[in-house]
Amino acid sequence: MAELTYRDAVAAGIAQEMARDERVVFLGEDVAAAGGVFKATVGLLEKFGPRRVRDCPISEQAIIGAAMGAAMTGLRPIAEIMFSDFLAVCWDMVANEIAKTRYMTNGQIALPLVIRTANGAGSRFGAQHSQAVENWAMAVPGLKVVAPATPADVKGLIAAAVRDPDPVIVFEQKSLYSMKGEVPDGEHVDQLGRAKVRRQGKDCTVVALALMVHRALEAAEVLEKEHGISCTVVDVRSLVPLDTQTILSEVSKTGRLVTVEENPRLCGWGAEIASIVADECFWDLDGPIMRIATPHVPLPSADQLEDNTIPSVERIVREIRERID
Amino acid sequence: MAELTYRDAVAAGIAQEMARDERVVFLGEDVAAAGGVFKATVGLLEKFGPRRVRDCPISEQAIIGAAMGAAMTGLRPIAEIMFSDFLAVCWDMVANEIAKTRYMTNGQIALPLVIRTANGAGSRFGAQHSQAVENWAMAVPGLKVVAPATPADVKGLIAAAVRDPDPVIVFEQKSLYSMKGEVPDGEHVDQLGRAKVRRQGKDCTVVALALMVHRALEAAEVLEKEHGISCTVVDVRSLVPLDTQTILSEVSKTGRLVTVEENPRLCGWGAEIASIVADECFWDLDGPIMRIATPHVPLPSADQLEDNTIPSVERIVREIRERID
Amino acid sequence: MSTNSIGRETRLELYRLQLELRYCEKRAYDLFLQNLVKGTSHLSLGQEAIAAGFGVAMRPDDWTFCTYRGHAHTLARGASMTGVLGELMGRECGLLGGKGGSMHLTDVAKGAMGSYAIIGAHLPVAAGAAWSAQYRGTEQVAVCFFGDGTANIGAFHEALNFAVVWKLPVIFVCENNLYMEYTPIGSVTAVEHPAADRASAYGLEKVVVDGNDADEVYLTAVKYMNRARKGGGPALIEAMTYRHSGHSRADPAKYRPEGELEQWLQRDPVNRYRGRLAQLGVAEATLKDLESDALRKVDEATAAARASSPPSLDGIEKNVWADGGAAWRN
Amino acid sequence: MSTNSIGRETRLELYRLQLELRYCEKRAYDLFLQNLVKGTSHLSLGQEAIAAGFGVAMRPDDWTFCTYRGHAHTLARGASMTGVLGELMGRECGLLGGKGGSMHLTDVAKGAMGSYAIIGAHLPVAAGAAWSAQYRGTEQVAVCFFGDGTANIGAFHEALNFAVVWKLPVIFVCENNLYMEYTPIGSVTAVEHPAADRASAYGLEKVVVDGNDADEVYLTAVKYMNRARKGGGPALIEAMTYRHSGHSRADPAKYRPEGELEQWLQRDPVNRYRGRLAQLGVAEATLKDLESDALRKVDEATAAARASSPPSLDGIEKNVWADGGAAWRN
Ligand SMILES: Cc1ncc(C[n+]2csc(CCOP(=O)(O)OP(=O)(O)O)c2C)c(N)n1
Ligand SMILES: Cc1ncc(C[n+]2csc(CCOP(=O)(O)OP(=O)(O)O)c2C)c(N)n1
Ligand SMILES: [Mg+2]
Ligand SMILES: [Mg+2]
Repeated sequence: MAELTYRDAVAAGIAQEMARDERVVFLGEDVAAAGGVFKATVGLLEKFGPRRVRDCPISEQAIIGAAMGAAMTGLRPIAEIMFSDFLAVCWDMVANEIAKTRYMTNGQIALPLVIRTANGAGSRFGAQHSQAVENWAMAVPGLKVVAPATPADVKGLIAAAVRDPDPVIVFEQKSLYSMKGEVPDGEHVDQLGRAKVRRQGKDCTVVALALMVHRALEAAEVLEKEHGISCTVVDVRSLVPLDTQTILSEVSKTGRLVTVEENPRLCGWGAEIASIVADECFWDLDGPIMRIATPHVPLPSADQLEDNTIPSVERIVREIRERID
Repeated sequence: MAELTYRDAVAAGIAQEMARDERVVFLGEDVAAAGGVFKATVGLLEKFGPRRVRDCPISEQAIIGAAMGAAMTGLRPIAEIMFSDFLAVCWDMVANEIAKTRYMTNGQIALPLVIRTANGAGSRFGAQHSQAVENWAMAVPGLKVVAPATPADVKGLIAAAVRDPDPVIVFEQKSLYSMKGEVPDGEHVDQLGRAKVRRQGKDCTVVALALMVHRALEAAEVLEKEHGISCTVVDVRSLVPLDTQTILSEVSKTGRLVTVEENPRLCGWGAEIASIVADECFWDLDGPIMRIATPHVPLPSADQLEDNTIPSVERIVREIRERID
Repeated sequence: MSTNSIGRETRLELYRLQLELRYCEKRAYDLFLQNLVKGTSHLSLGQEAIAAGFGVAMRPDDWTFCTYRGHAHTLARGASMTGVLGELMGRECGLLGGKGGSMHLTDVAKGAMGSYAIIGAHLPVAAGAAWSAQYRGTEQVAVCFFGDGTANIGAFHEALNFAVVWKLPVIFVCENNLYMEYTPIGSVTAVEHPAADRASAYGLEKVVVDGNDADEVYLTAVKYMNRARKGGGPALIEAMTYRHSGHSRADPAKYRPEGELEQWLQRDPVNRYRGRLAQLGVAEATLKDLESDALRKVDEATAAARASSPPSLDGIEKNVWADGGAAWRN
Repeated sequence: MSTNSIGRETRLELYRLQLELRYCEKRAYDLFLQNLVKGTSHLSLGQEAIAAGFGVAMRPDDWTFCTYRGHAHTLARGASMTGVLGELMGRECGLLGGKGGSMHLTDVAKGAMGSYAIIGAHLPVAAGAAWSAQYRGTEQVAVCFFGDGTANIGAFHEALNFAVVWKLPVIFVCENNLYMEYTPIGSVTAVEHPAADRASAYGLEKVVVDGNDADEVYLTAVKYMNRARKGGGPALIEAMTYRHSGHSRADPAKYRPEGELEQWLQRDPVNRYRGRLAQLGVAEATLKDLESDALRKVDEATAAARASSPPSLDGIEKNVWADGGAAWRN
């Protein structure tokens, strides 16, 4: 096992797949010569050359459209959207074209492509560069959606996404790029649609994603040590397909569900999971379902404001302590 | 009270506000000379002239951007996006600019504008012209969102939206345009953020929106007559602000919640309401929360396929009968 | 443009194809009047010369990308007419099994890579297909058809710039029929030719052709497709034409100035082409045969499509994913 | 362009403004090095002549729309420097109370109608403001600044066409600094001048100016703004310039060819302008005074901003709505 940063694990995942399969190509803005604004694709141009690793104009619709056209004619493109907020400028391509084309053509057109994008807050970039929008993608039938929380996961899930025959959006967490972690040596390919139980507890099941997994784990330590509350922490990892089996079985064991979401409250992924649990696990629940999410506001930019807007370890501890016995 | 179609009520609502306030202007594609592809804006050009009622190029970003720029400098524009699916081509303008600007500027910029759009299925138009995307808008902090189910409501809520100092998206239901209903004479202005209890029952609270309100009401009749199940039907009307008081109090009375949603399942507005009820009303619930939604697929176009994809009266009856005792 | 260089066989093929497109579109309209076409539909009546000119010029492995006004373009690539009419009627035999409808006709096996119903989206997609051809060195060309109104949307601009910078083998073809839906294009566009007057903004040549002349379209197609195949990059062609019917089935097209339709009917591409063939010495009997063959083909397709059953409801939860299903959970 | 027509007062004002912008941007960079500016920031060092030229030419009730690279444009309209630096530092005194940060500077009272951080969006918004001026007959003009890279995004195209068709009083100003983020603009653009070479696609005149010459910018601004005020419609101006530092605070700008920066430093707008004033007979003492005044202003603003406290946490749930709050439910 080697220790890699999350950003290097991104590049490693892409490189692994490009080396394996000549059909894999990579395009985006400032991704080739400059290695990306988050430096997550450094070295790819050098390794694979300008035919396969391509810098684009500021034309997100063209970038995603080109990926779509290439995918339906035999390539396996990986397209970068620099900040996930910018998915909005090409949302028609993503939500109306890519997501629906296989279905509308009754399976004639296959779209094996990956969209990678930097998601989430923590950089004091303000409301237009800090959103967690994984729920936007989850809401659209025809898209697979993952949001890895660790270097190993980001490498393995990017690889799985590239090999998947359907369009997959990989939400990379901006504030995790510098995080270090063990990544398996050699070829590493993960699986879409699998949650991971990161911690086992008795009193409450906390379901989290990406950055919030780390906060939930920290909070669980505090809750255990300081308040005697023992939490299971499930890292959802994959929103579509969703590993409801793991989630339902973990909630059944503890009788309580808490979601920890970075997205603003309304229609977050936690709402969907809450509604599934409130239906299928209802008789196992010992108390209300709680959602801890960013309040339904655009994100402020100043450091103290931003830190107090997305769920913090302290807030998770406080809310669980106040409401779980 | 006069009987109007839903489409005429739209025009009446816009006309009422344009007559009242010179700052109200209206723009969109094929909306002026042609009166709109759904004929919902017939007569406005004749009444208010080409200075206030304007045809636009196929440039949704320009249309919504122009509405935004006009709103921040003193006008009160109403912009039409022909089909709600096309919100995706201007989603950046809607979700990143309009929704966030007041907040980011700490209140310096006000955006009193309305976006009207034809939403939903039933016309056999296929997956790119039939979506119910009210949940896309609900998920974005800074947007108010309504979806009227009747001619009276569409007139009154458009008027309320125009008078509101914040951006409001009005989701008009395509398949209701030809529906007739009583509309109050004279000036009619409704209120955002108020749900309506359309029917009172004892066994179960059905929460629905737009077209689904009518299906839920029909289903409730069948359930009562044929199966002895008595349902409350709440018409949500306004997703943001959300009238949680009415919803929570109605659910408390019956002990059961069923949502009926036209949007595809994942992250629909029903998920949000389910999560609120599963938290705040948990101890009043007598059984699982059920969501009846469009399966998580793009919409097929053939009539039989489309009819069997969005929730039908029969499906609502069947699912409630099978699960509510 | 001298059209002398076109051989007799090609000319007959251009006529045959225009006839099929014409008759099939008329049939689609009849079926709508009989309430057998349930959704919307957008006919290419009057615009057939463009689809035919390109259809004949393209290599079988070239790719067509078109819009909701895509019946003609899809047929021009050799898609099954039964499949097209069946799709319009929402039948099992439809090209898409009833899941796409009139606005989304696709026949990948024939190079008809989809009909796109949201304005502008398919221009970048066509560029992407061209990229893939370039990447693999196949000398395939992507041809992308769109309307005058489409030249005002952002995706047009992005696709054109992108295609030129990457020197992609893609031909963008604007069918300028003078109207967006019901609005005259001149009233919403800053220049006279919404596409051609913008070619220079991408370093491209200005090309305007008579879209009601299949020969002119054909020769233009051959010229720019050959160039693209050889690595010469994209082209933007504006073909002037007119739709004889309304924008979509629901539109009586009352917004047209009096006499405009009549004027254009005199330049009807099918009639004109018949006249030209006659002038060039093609026997009346040959023309009649082509006409009755085309009609028979449409009749047979209609009968087959009508005989097809409605699609099975199982289809609703099929083909969201490559595994054939629609599961979003385990 | 003959710049003789500019009077002495205006010239001194142009110099004063360029100095303030220069010193304030340098200070912003120093504060970043001291870790007092927490978020990102994009400096206009080297591009001051454009903001100053327009700033001086604009009427107080005209509107500026700019980008994340918007410090200079916001200051040029007279926004409080303390408010700007305070916002960069995330302080209570910031123009936006710390909620927007460097990329969203706005001062509506001064006509600075916002800094937009997603490429292209503000072009249509500026057109909309111009529409409102036209509608109300106020003769206000909207000026919209953006970069070379922005000319390749769809919204650029839509806004230009829209503004011309509606003949709106809006001036689109492309600050061509040769790079998008780290990528040379020429490598991703089909034409040499990303904006000006596209003017004809909207029926507009091609206008390229020396963006490092405040006089030339000023005269161009006056000319096209006057025309727009009188109902003559929009203009598209491409101002050639260069940013002295990296794209954003994190960027060492290593992608630049050797010698390029040095070459442009010789055309530094502030130095050049000083030279011109000296040549025109402005006394050295006058220039020195202007310089020390500007520096003092920056020092005072820095001190005031540093003294300001962090914003109150209450602000998080304020000003989503016009009622001051953030409630999405009752
Ligand atoms: C983004 C978007 N906006 C609006 C529409 C509605 N619409 C469908 S066809 C059409 C007119 C298109 O005009 P043109 O490009 O000239 O093509 P034509 O129909 O004349 O072939 C419009 C506005 C759409 N489908 N997509
Ligand atoms: C839609 C969108 N895509 C990408 C970005 C990221 N981005 C920020 S600045 C920039 C370069 C802009 O270049 P240019 O327009 O030349 O302006 P400059 O920064 O040189 O002033 C990019 C790509 C963005 N903010 N928005
Ligand atoms: Mg047209
Ligand atoms: Mg630049």
